[in-house]
Amino acid sequence: MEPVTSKTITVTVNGASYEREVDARRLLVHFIRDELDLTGTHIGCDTGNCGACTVIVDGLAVKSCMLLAVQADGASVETVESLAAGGELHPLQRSFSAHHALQCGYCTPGMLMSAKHLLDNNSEPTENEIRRAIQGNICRCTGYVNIVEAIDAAARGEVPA
Amino acid sequence: MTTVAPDQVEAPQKGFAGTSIPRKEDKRLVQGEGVFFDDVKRHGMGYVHFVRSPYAHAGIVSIDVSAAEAVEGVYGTLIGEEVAAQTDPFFEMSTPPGNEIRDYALAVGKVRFAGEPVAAVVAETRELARDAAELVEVEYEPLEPVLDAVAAVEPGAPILHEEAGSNVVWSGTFEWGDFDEALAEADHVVKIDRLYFHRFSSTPLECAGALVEYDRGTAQWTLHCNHQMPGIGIVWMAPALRVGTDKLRIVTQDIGGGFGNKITLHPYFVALCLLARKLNRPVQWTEWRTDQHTANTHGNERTFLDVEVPVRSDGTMLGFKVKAFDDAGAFPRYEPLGCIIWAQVTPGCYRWRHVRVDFTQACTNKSPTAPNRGYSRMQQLWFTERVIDVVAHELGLDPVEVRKRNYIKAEEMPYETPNGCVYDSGDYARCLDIALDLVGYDSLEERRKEAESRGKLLGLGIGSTLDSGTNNFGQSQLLNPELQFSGNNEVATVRLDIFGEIVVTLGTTPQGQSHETVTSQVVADILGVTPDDVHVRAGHDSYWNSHAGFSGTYASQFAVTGLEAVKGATLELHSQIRRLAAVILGADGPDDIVLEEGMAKRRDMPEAALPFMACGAIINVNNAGLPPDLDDVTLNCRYVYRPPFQVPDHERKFGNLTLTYATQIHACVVEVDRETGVYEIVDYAAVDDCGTRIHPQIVEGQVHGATAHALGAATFETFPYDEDGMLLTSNFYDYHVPHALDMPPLKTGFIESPSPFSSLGTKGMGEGGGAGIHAVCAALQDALRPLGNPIVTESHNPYHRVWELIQDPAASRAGVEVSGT
Amino acid sequence: MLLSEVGYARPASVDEAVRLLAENDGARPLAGGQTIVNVMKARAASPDVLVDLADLEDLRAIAKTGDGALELGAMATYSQVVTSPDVKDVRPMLAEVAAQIADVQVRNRGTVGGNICSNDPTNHLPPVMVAAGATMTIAGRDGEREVSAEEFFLGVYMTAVGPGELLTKVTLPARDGAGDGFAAITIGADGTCIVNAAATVSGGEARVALGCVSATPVLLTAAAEDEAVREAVGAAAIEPPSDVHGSADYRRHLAAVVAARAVADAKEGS
Amino acid sequence: MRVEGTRRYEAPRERVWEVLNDPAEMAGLMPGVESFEIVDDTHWKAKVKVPLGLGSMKMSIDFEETESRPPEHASLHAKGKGVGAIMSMETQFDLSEDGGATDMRWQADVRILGQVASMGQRVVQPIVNQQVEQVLNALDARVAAKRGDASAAPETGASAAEEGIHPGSPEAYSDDPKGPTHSA
Repeated sequence: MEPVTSKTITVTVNGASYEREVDARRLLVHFIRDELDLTGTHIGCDTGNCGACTVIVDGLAVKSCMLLAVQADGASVETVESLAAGGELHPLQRSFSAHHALQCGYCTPGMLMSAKHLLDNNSEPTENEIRRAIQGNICRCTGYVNIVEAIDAAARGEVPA
Repeated sequence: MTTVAPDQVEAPQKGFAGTSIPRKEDKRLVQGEGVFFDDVKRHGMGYVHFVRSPYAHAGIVSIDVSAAEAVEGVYGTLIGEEVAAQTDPFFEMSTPPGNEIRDYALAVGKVRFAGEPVAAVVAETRELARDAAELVEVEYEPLEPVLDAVAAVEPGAPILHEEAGSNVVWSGTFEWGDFDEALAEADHVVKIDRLYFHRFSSTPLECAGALVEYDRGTAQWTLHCNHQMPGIGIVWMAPALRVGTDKLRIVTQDIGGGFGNKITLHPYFVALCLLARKLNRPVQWTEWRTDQHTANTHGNERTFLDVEVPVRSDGTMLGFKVKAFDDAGAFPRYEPLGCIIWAQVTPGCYRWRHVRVDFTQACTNKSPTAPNRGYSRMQQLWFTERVIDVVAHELGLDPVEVRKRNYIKAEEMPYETPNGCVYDSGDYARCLDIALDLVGYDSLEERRKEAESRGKLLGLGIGSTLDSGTNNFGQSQLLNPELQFSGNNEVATVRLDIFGEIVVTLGTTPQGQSHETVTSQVVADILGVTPDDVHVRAGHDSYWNSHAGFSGTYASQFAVTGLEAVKGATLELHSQIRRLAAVILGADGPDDIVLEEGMAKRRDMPEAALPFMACGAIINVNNAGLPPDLDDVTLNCRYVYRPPFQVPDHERKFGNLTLTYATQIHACVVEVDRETGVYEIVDYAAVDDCGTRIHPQIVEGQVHGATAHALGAATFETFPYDEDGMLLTSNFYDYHVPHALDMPPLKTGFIESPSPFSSLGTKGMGEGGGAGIHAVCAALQDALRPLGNPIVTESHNPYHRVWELIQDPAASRAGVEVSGT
Repeated sequence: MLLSEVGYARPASVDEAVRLLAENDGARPLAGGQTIVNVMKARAASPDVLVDLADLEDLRAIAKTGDGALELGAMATYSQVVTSPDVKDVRPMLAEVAAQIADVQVRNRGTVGGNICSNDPTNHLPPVMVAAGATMTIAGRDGEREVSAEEFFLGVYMTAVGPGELLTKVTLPARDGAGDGFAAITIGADGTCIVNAAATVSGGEARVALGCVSATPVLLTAAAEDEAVREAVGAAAIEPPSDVHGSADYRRHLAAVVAARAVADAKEGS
Repeated sequence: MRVEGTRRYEAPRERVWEVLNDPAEMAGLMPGVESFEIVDDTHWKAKVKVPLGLGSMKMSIDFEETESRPPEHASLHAKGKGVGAIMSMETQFDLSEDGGATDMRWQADVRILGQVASMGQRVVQPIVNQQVEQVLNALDARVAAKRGDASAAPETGASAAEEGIHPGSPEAYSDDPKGPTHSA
């Protein structure tokens, strides 16, 4: 097996399997946005700090700008588009809206995926645990106040229908 | 987070306005279904990568794009020579020498800041465009850079713009009241030799960019972009491109934050227009974070020298004198407007009558500046707050008492400032009391002792700010009497469509300010429907014919300009529906018709009702036989709101520069580790008064965000350059913005002092005036008092700066002097 | 963003990985990628070939050995370290430090091996490994060799791992009653370190490794007392870099402070 | 940024000078030289692939010998271009005899411009120190090799001239990576 500069990968995204030929240098986030046209996943920096591109890969929240698409070969990826699959908004999505946890909405998809990763692993997070869970997601609009409240309310099941 | 409502709040007006209804924008945004510029694709589009200067200042000897163009998959390139041949320089607003500056879409002849675009390459993929950009050979002749505004105007300084012959963009003096008389009256004069407000920006999470299409048949460009001020954007771009404004169609939907940083994108966008036309294909440019930090826009950096403050022994301050040097960066792209916009808040929140300001703005070899949340007023407000705290500190007065003594009082509203601005309403002292209650001011001394016992120094600081909204662009004439700008305007169109849909289009370009939601509240209340019945188009499209010269979202004005336009258009529709219904229902006249539950009903017999659907159908598709006096009824109503402004007095530099003044008073409690200078904000309160609140939750969200920006700027966010003019914080590692763990517990309060100058009682808000910066500076100065009384003279105070104040308090005190004691 | 063209291979065994690294000029291992992918985005430095270690499951193991030492596979992620019972048992401080690195997403991908092999001066783990007296196991074509942490770190982004070699394992000795401590001054809560220090205290003696003040961790030993530690830092005559987050003087001052705090932390932990 | 230091070579001054004054030899001292071309007596060009731990940085460098006083002094100007980086270096050295040995006093003013300068502020200086250190070590090796004392040459038996020294290879370093180098 010798190094290649492009290869065919198979990735499951939001339950659907995709087979594509990709350059080894292509970042997962560009594969998701430009090749699968799932534009809910955003890009806010070029150094892996902002978390706008956060997706869940094989159950773990990761920054899709810090992975090559070829590294996701054989993996299962969840993006923000998976949250309301079936038309029903996810409790976190309803809670973000109810608590005004988003203004421009650009960081929101990544923020939601980090929050989902938290609640998938910790059903009763403390405020500090919530803040630590979104430490890797920058929001320039809200000061995080309402985001923390929204995640807390969602964790406690106190979300309007 | 705690929120206190004051004892007696004016009762919110009935209906949907005043209630926090669910946001219309959220459903798409929480599902990742918003449409941001980078989400838009076109068949055959090429990706643009800019070749940028590694030098802060250098001549361009040659540019060779042949190797780049030879790469397979590369569609073409653009260089400065082509730009200079095909476009005219962007118009400059200043007087000589500033207006001699020639600013183009790409560097022509020389580069003036590191990161300045010198060429552009278009290719099949993003990666390939960058590969090819690396093959563009540019030969430079390095020149000495000048990196400080004060140094830039000294004789012998390197000149950025030879055609101007000077680095001065604009300079002038402002004299209001009688400062010499004030000096004579004073018991003390406090002198501060230097205060410095640093360079930073609110760095919206979505960077700039656009997809630009050129239609050869109509010679028309369409820009799918995130420009936040399209009205003025087009005014900059069209003449440069030598076309009429109608040839530029600007389309935005969702914008990932702006904060002013997306107002001066015209140089990049003109380059994209030229490429789309040259290559006859859609071109797409996405700015990356490093590009944005190095070469988009920064907030204005300002140095205040030779400050003098005449004070009476009772702590009454009579005014101030200062020499201000503002750093515009390499090109004055929105400047020199910052040279006058500060004057909207000349005396801050204070009753200072005697002011002398010598203001100079200069170019330096750094990124150009542009409006940044709190634009130019924030710098002035920081200055006034520093003055208050330094004077109180030096004269041994209580900062709270001094503020209350010098604040403009509620009963004095509306209050005319020394330069003719009219503060519409407000109660600063009451806001301060609420803020102090929230942070437990009464127990402050006990908490100091308790902190001391843990080796920590505790301090309290206050930040009093104004958020002046709805510009009178006539203020530009105080910089250059020749400029033909004055007043302001905004547009809304409200239509009742075939099936009874109420459709609203706005001229604004929201970036998170919830215009769809707030608009629907106002329309619903007037037409007697629910916000769900009101369809507000997302974003901006100049094809909607729903914009005017000053359209956009900037400078805290939607709650006035935007909503007044919405209200005006909706009232007109209201009247047309009633006129139509009166005829159809055989009523005596429009006054006999009421609108409720989506129907026009006869006042005297409510069962005689015409559903909006019928109204829409009749006018649009079933209009035979309508009486001639309904000829002007279209149910499609466009209204342009113009604030009641006069052109200011050029001679006295006097007049009303803004319509409304929201207030934010913040209180901050810090604990400083004396061993390291590391400090923590342990308690924080922000009290807001933006008049009547249409959507309290949204207002509060703006307060949170403005506070976070200010705290970030006060502690970690700065754009410093090394001696070669290289930016040292070009990404989010070194430019640390607040993360979730960095934000202190935030308490908020509010009062509502309705504006007498807006029909809804609203005031523009959201910028916050940088209150957090002022409060942190004051809190640090208060905390460090026991360690030799250091004076905080800079707006940016990272740990190492605080440690330096602790190490050498005398150095910070050297520039402060009190006479007459 | 937008990386240069690069070769990619995903070997199934350490031997194959070592072969690929040896046979391809400019080949670099790709572990979690949380550093190298960023460097490639900037295109400042570009490897020609990435050897993705993702399939080398053995390298993900965290285990306690018979003699009570802690073995960390080079591919063990920070998140694994944070939650590992063996880490909590043998070197609990390591879990606490790992939990402070960057953020959840980075901890889910970033690896122990990547952290110490990149040896960015602001990284958390190099000082920890030096203070704890860890041993690095390096695989090459001629088998494995072991290098002590003290000799492992050679410069910024440079370690004893040579061409055609691969770090496979990090071994921390049993504590034997020693206490571990860590202290840092960071840019924002849990942000990038301005100065950090790790300490291991045993029998009243402290081994302190300072981070961020030199190209490699600076090791010093002193009596585990506040004054003695501060004096030892002074005696080390470090020449820290100056940058936007702190002058050399500030870092020099902080070095003594965090060293003393790390030792105090270690004494609590012992 | 200014880096300077002194170094002692167990060889007569002429031999050290020979190495330092021969462009090809000089080129051999630099890490990762891929191609080298002598333009004239005082000008030469090199394409280098500076090995950094995480990958290598490609640069094309133009050299100009600005002063040469055999056998004790020479100064050199170098200007390099790489992706996102411009390097400019003024360097000079003075050789003095001390018995059979030679003391070299050297200094270099290095300026890095471009994105790399913006991003790598805290690491650029140590990296420059490391590169200088490699050059000095390689010089050691060459001087020793000329003495025909193979044992003092790098274990690989290869001089930096042929391959460049891999940053990861221990022989590229003294135990203290900063060696005699200190910065002002």
